[in-house]
Amino acid sequence: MKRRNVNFVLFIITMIIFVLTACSDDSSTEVVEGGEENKEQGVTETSENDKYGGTVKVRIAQQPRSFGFPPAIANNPTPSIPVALPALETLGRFDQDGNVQPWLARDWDMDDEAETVTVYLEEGIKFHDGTDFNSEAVKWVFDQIIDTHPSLSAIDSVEIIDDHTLVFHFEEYISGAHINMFTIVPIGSPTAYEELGEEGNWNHPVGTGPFKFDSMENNHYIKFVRNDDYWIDGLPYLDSFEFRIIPNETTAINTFLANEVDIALHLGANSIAELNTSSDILVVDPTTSIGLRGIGIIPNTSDPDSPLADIRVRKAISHAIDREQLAESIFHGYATASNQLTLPNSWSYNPDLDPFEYNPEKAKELLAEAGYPDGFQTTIYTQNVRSFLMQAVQGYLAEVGIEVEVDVVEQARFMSMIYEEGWDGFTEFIYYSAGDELGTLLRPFFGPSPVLWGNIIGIPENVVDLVVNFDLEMEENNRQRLAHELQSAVMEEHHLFTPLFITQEPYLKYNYVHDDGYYTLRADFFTPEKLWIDK
Amino acid sequence: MGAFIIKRLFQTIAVLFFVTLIVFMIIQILPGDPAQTMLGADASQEQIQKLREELGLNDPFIVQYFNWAAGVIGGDLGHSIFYKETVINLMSSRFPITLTIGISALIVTVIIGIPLGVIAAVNRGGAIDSVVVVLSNIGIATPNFWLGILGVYFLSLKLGWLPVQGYVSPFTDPIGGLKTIIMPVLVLAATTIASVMRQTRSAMLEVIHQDFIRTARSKGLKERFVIIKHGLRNALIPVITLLGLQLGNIIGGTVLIEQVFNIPGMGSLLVSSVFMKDFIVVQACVLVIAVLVVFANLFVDLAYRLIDPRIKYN
Amino acid sequence: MEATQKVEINVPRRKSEFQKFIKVLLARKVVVISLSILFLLVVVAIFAPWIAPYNPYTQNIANSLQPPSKEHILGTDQLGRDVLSRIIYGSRASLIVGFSSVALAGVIGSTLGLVAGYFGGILDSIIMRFMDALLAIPPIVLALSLGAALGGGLVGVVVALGVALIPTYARLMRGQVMAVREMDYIKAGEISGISNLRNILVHVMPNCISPIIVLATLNLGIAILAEAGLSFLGLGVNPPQAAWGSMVNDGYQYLSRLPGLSFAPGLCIVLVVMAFNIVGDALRDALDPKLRGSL
Amino acid sequence: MSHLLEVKNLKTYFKLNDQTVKAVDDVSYHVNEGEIVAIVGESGSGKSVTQYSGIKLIPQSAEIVSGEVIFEGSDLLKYKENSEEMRKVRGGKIGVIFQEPMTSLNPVLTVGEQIMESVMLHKQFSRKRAKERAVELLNMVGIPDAQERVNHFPYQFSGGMRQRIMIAMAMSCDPKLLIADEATTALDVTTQAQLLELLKDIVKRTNTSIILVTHNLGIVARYADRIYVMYAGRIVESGENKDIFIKPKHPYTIGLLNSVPRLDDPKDRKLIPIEGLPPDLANKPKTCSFLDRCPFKMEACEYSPAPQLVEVDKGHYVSCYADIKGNDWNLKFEEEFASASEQVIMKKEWKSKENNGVILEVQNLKTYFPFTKGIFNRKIADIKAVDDVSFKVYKGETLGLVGESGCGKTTVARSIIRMYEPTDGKIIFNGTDIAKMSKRNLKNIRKNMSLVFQDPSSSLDPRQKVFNIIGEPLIINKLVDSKKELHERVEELMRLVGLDPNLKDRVPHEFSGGQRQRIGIARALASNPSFIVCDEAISALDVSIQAQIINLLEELQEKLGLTYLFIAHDLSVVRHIADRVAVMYLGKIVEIGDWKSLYDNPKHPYTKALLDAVPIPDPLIEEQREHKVLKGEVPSLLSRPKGCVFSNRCPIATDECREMDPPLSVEENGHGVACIKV
Repeated sequence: MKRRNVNFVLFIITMIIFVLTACSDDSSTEVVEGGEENKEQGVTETSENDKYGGTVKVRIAQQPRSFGFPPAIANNPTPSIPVALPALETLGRFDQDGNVQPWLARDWDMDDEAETVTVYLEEGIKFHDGTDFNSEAVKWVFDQIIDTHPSLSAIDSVEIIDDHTLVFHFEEYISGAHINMFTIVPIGSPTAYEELGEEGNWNHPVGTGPFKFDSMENNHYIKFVRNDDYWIDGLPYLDSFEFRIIPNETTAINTFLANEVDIALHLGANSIAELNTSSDILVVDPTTSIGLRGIGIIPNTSDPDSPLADIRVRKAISHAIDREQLAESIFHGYATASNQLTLPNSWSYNPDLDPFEYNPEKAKELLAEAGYPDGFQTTIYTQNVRSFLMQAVQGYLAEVGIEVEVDVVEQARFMSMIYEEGWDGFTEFIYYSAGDELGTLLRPFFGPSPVLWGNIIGIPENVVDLVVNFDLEMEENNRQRLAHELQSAVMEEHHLFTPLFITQEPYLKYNYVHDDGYYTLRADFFTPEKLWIDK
Repeated sequence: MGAFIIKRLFQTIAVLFFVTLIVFMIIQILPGDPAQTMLGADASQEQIQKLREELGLNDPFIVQYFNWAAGVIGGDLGHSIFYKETVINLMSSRFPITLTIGISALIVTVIIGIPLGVIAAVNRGGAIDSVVVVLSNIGIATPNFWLGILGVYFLSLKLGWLPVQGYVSPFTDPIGGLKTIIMPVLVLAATTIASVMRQTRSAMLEVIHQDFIRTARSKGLKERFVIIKHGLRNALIPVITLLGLQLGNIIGGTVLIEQVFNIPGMGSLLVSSVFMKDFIVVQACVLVIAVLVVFANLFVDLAYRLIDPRIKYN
Repeated sequence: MEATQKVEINVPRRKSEFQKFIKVLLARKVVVISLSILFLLVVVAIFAPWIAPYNPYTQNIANSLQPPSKEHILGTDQLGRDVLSRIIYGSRASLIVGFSSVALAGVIGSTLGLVAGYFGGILDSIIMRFMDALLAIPPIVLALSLGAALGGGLVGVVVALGVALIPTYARLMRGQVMAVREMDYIKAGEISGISNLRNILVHVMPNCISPIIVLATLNLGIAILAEAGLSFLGLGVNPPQAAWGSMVNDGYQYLSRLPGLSFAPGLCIVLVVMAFNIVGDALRDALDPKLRGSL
Repeated sequence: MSHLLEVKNLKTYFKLNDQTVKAVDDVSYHVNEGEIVAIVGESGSGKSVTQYSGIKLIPQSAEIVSGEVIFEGSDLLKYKENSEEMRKVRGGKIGVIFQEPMTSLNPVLTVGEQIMESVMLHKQFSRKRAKERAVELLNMVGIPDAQERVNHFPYQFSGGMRQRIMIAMAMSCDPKLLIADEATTALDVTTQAQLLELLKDIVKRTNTSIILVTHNLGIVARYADRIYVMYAGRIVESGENKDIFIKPKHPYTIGLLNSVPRLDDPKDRKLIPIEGLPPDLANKPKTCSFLDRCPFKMEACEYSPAPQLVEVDKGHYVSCYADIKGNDWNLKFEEEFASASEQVIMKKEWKSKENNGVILEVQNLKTYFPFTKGIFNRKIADIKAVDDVSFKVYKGETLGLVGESGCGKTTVARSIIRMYEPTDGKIIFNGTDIAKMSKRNLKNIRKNMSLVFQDPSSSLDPRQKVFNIIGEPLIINKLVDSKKELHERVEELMRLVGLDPNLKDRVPHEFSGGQRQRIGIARALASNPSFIVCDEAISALDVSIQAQIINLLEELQEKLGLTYLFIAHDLSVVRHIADRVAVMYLGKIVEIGDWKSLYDNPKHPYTKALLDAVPIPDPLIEEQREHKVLKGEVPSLLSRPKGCVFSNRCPIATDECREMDPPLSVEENGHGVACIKV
């Protein structure tokens, strides 16, 4: 049991780290295709034949660790997955509601009792190297991964029933654990691996996808060409598909403006807001809520001498920050303010809690009550990408007399602070989950054996218990009750941190680009098989 | 001459030794465990230990250094954890790009900077001189990344003359390559042009007042002849020193310029490796850049000999 | 002994060295302007709290990205802070980074150069080869790797730039010391049996210092430029400290709408660096025209 | 007959910082064909600018205000600076030999190339022919192996050789006029003689005219036909050679002649310096510019405008009011001189100081420097700068050490005061051998010996006040107990050397060259030494100032009982000041003796050659002297000839000389010579 938990937690951490490292600005949410996209589609009717041809170039912010070797991709879904998916496909995909839908797997059965998942594969699919996509290939991929991959090691073994049927045996079976195996494990050709070796395969995907890998240059571009033998007839539409790796945001914007790329991902909200003026450019604003990327600030409450040990002080801080205004000005509306772990429209949101509205007067009162009428000094540790936000927070806290130093630290230092060293004052707090699963959300920080933040500050026992109970609970209503209790314990009873908002990840494309198949959840996904462009 | 080259090579080796030491030390003073940072947070203790072992991080500093240095001498710059490639492989595509841009910038610097400096010196106090002086002052004071940003904004976005970013080798696609390379090279060269212009101007002004220029004039030579044949050749000596020093600046400049124009050269490799904590690559990049500069300086020293026969080595 | 020489030669007091120096220094208008800019810079940096119309850290997010107006002459930034006030405070970062890194490099580099040049021998060889090696790593590259190692922030930037600038001082100082050591007045002291320490302090150092001052002045500009470059790469001073380099970078995204956001601090960099360079050149010419070309 | 060159009322002014410096102020002169004309004057008198004005080789800040320069009938001033016509004259018709052989040739071009470009331009020779011409010219000026050396770069030649190349270049297009601007000043006396003879020879053969610009009166007396004396931008006196030297009329000319020691002076002649400094040319008084320094000024001079040149004799012009007054002014001058001379203490009859006892004895001193080469700076040879030198210095005397540059005289001096570490030998000072003494022990000895340096500007710390400079030895050696004492002592020293103690807070730069040398002397005297090494202590000074310092040194010796080791290259000065003289050549003493027997009866061929080479500022004597010129050049210390070091240049050397290194054999009267032929 313990091991599983740790591994699962580690998976989440992995994701967090990649969010932390992402060169793009803070932000990003849930979603499949944005609403605007759908509207625009209705306007022009295009015949199927007009969709063929052309090349689409997509700006991404950083070179993925690997986009060819399935275990490496699964280990580092962000930013590997979106780059790998044009060539390597997964067994399933998320739909608009965040549910997993069949893809390479045409169907599956889940047996809670037996703790198994039986998977039925699509037939007649071939890898780019001409070998067959079958149970053996899938088993091979999973065998590579389950021993090393933290979250998938919940899978005990993979059993081949026939050429296109497999049974996954789970060691421990918790709610949502199967999602990963369907969505973040890309299936590559074992033959190609044998030929190329791990290093050769590393950045050379050989899969079943609509595009075949063509060429790449580290930190420059990754190019795919049309897979003429794609298993869905008539797809893809494009001749080729290219990623351009442009870390610098301003360069990226310029590149996009000069139409040297057609889609620009991973841009900061302010850049997007700035560019949201041209009629040629579409801002795709994902709005469906099926996952969370939350940002807050978390104090170190473990030192009893620190003012932050006083819950009144912590609440005062939450009252001192105008999160609505922040969301509007810093994120230009591409983030939604929230006073709890989830958004107000979520089932897990507890409507009975103090909204912690922006109220500096009240903040000052609380501070005075706690014995700090003149405020105090403290520090917020942040990383470069979020320094701007933390400066804004700093400004708000200054108004109620709390003098904050914003210390921008290197990622390595930041990691070591939240892992082991601890910190005085605040750090930025990033939380992340698929869906509104408070269990998966809070486990790494406030669960029974937390590895980040919580292991330094010490988490109240009732919070830990609630996290565990929530995780094991399968029944809907109970889950909502537990979620509300959890929100209440974390936010009202202990006020462990100050939530700011849940962010979205808008991106830019020109209006001649259609059906791009980009969506983000716990990771970004890019499924461009139906992508087409106006001539 | 032969003895000089050998002596100079020995000196170069001493310098290179210190270069490796410095480069190695930069990595050593990094806080935290490089293995942990490289592998990221998902790494297990075993993985970290394995990497530590692989990187020799458990050995004493001296042993680590000599192992690393021995590898470097044997042409093994290490293995990038992030890219899963040997560093040599990683660089093989980037080094030529940076070199192409750097050398082009150097050539542009020489072609533009020296003649303008000479013209300014000859017309001291005149209109051209004033323009050159003002331009060189501005050129030296302007951050090159800022100049690049302005260039992109006006030349690419507003006027659409040149591409915004990227790199196409001019050797495979002359026209496209030239288009991508022209702005980075000019921006990169701007500062060095300014310095070279200034240096040439002041060196020329100095040389013009030398006795031998008076001698040349006393022979009734044409003024142009006096300036070019007698003046410039002597003025070039300090200019070459400066060019040698500027080489380091040009290579340093590529770090910023490659960011601005998103060119996949050594500079962007270095920057991305710094941010990805791919220390092996950082180490290798700094080393290669330093070695390049060291050898460039060696070359400059040898070039002196061609221009100035007085330089008696030893 | 009695004084018997009957002629006591009275020299008309010539212009003192200092007066002459000032006269040469201020001969050109552009130098006077540059000095005024620098003077203004220092005044502004010191008296920033009294000069700045607003607190540079006071944000008014609702009022962000305002175009220039009467209230905010240069407009406001993303957090609604007054850009002019931030530029005024930004002069502090530039000056602190500039002066501290140059001071660090100057002290360490000059000392090393002094030791190498004065004592010579194997110590000299080792120090200078080490300096050559350091010099072989372009400052921005060294600062980048060191900065990454030390973490960003003011201290990291200062140390990184300081280290990167050391060799230029060491080289210059060594050359100066070696030249000065050959001067007869040093030998005169040595004949009298002067101690090394006294010789260094009384004779060698004072006669080597002026090119160092010139180099320091020129390096102030270089340091400010490098700080801007590091800011551009994301390794600059910590926010919310205002620094021109990071302001340029932050403001760039709004170039078309609010060019001042990025133009104004950029212009400040150019102006100040130019002023430092011009003053440095003028200092060099006034202190010792022979140095032209060697610096 | 029309003159080859006639300059009329030339005025060339410099504009410097809103000031107008009247460098050439209304100068007229002429040169005839085949004539050697000398322009004499001290530095800053405008003599060079005058020459360069005509061919417009003046700096940009200079402006020719008015005048005519008529050369072969046309006014050169009408030509534009870089016009075709002007360029034809330059190099083609007027050749110039500049002062500094080290900097006047382009270092990065071969000497052949530099000669050829001139020939190709003016004579339209092909490259091949030009090269032949270059070789021919190099042969003519006495460059050995010209065929090969035509491809060498200037740095591969010695100073003397470079000056020969300059001559070849100037002569390359057969000019009508040669301007030699201090062409031999930077050279050693024997080389100087070689070159001047060469020039004279050329004039004779080609009928070229020469303008000899110099400050050296001896050269003028020996070579010039006519002389123009310049002072402060004007010509103050002109005339035939003999008129100027035998019947000088202008007080400045007279002053110059009186301030310079001559090889044929009586030993007791007191040098009479010209006091004061030349006027600032930017603020030149309207009156006679020599007024402030003139010992013969009359009341009328104070308010009269500057005097014009007036012909006082046939072809002898002087600008002085004393002249206009008529009377027997020449006689009057002589009287004035006599009374002026009485004011200074007459030097006593010379007497040998050998009985005073030895203060310093140098035995077999060797100072070698390693010559390194190759990768590891391997020492491959010794540079024997001083090779087995022995001599004694007696208390209270002045031992002169003479020789040409590179002969090792300075190394001897510096080895004695242990600035250089002697390789071998003994240096016995007051009975103690200090050659190997530790630095610590040396400190006590050093109080008793000090050094006066050659260059007064580099030997004084520019950042220190005079007080600190003079006081430093006192502080280091703890010779004073209090601040007050220190001040008193420094002031005393300043008075002693003739400086106003009120100036003690000034820095060296605020003093003139002569005054700076006084500061240097005061510093040398501070620790109250008995023995002072004067290392070329007067060579960097203008002649009129030299006399002041020589007089000061003599007075101090008298007063303080000092012993001097006086190192100099000027044989006349050494003869004037020294009791005994040692002559060095290539690291060895070739001859030593008391001044009288050495100068009157030189034995070593080198000493003889040296003395022959020194010109005497008296045309009558010069006329009678035989001008024997020493051949060849001083070899490098690394390629020292076998046997006698002088054997390869010696006119009387035989094979024997080339095998055996002659010892210094000393006769009873102390006159020693290292030559087997005498």
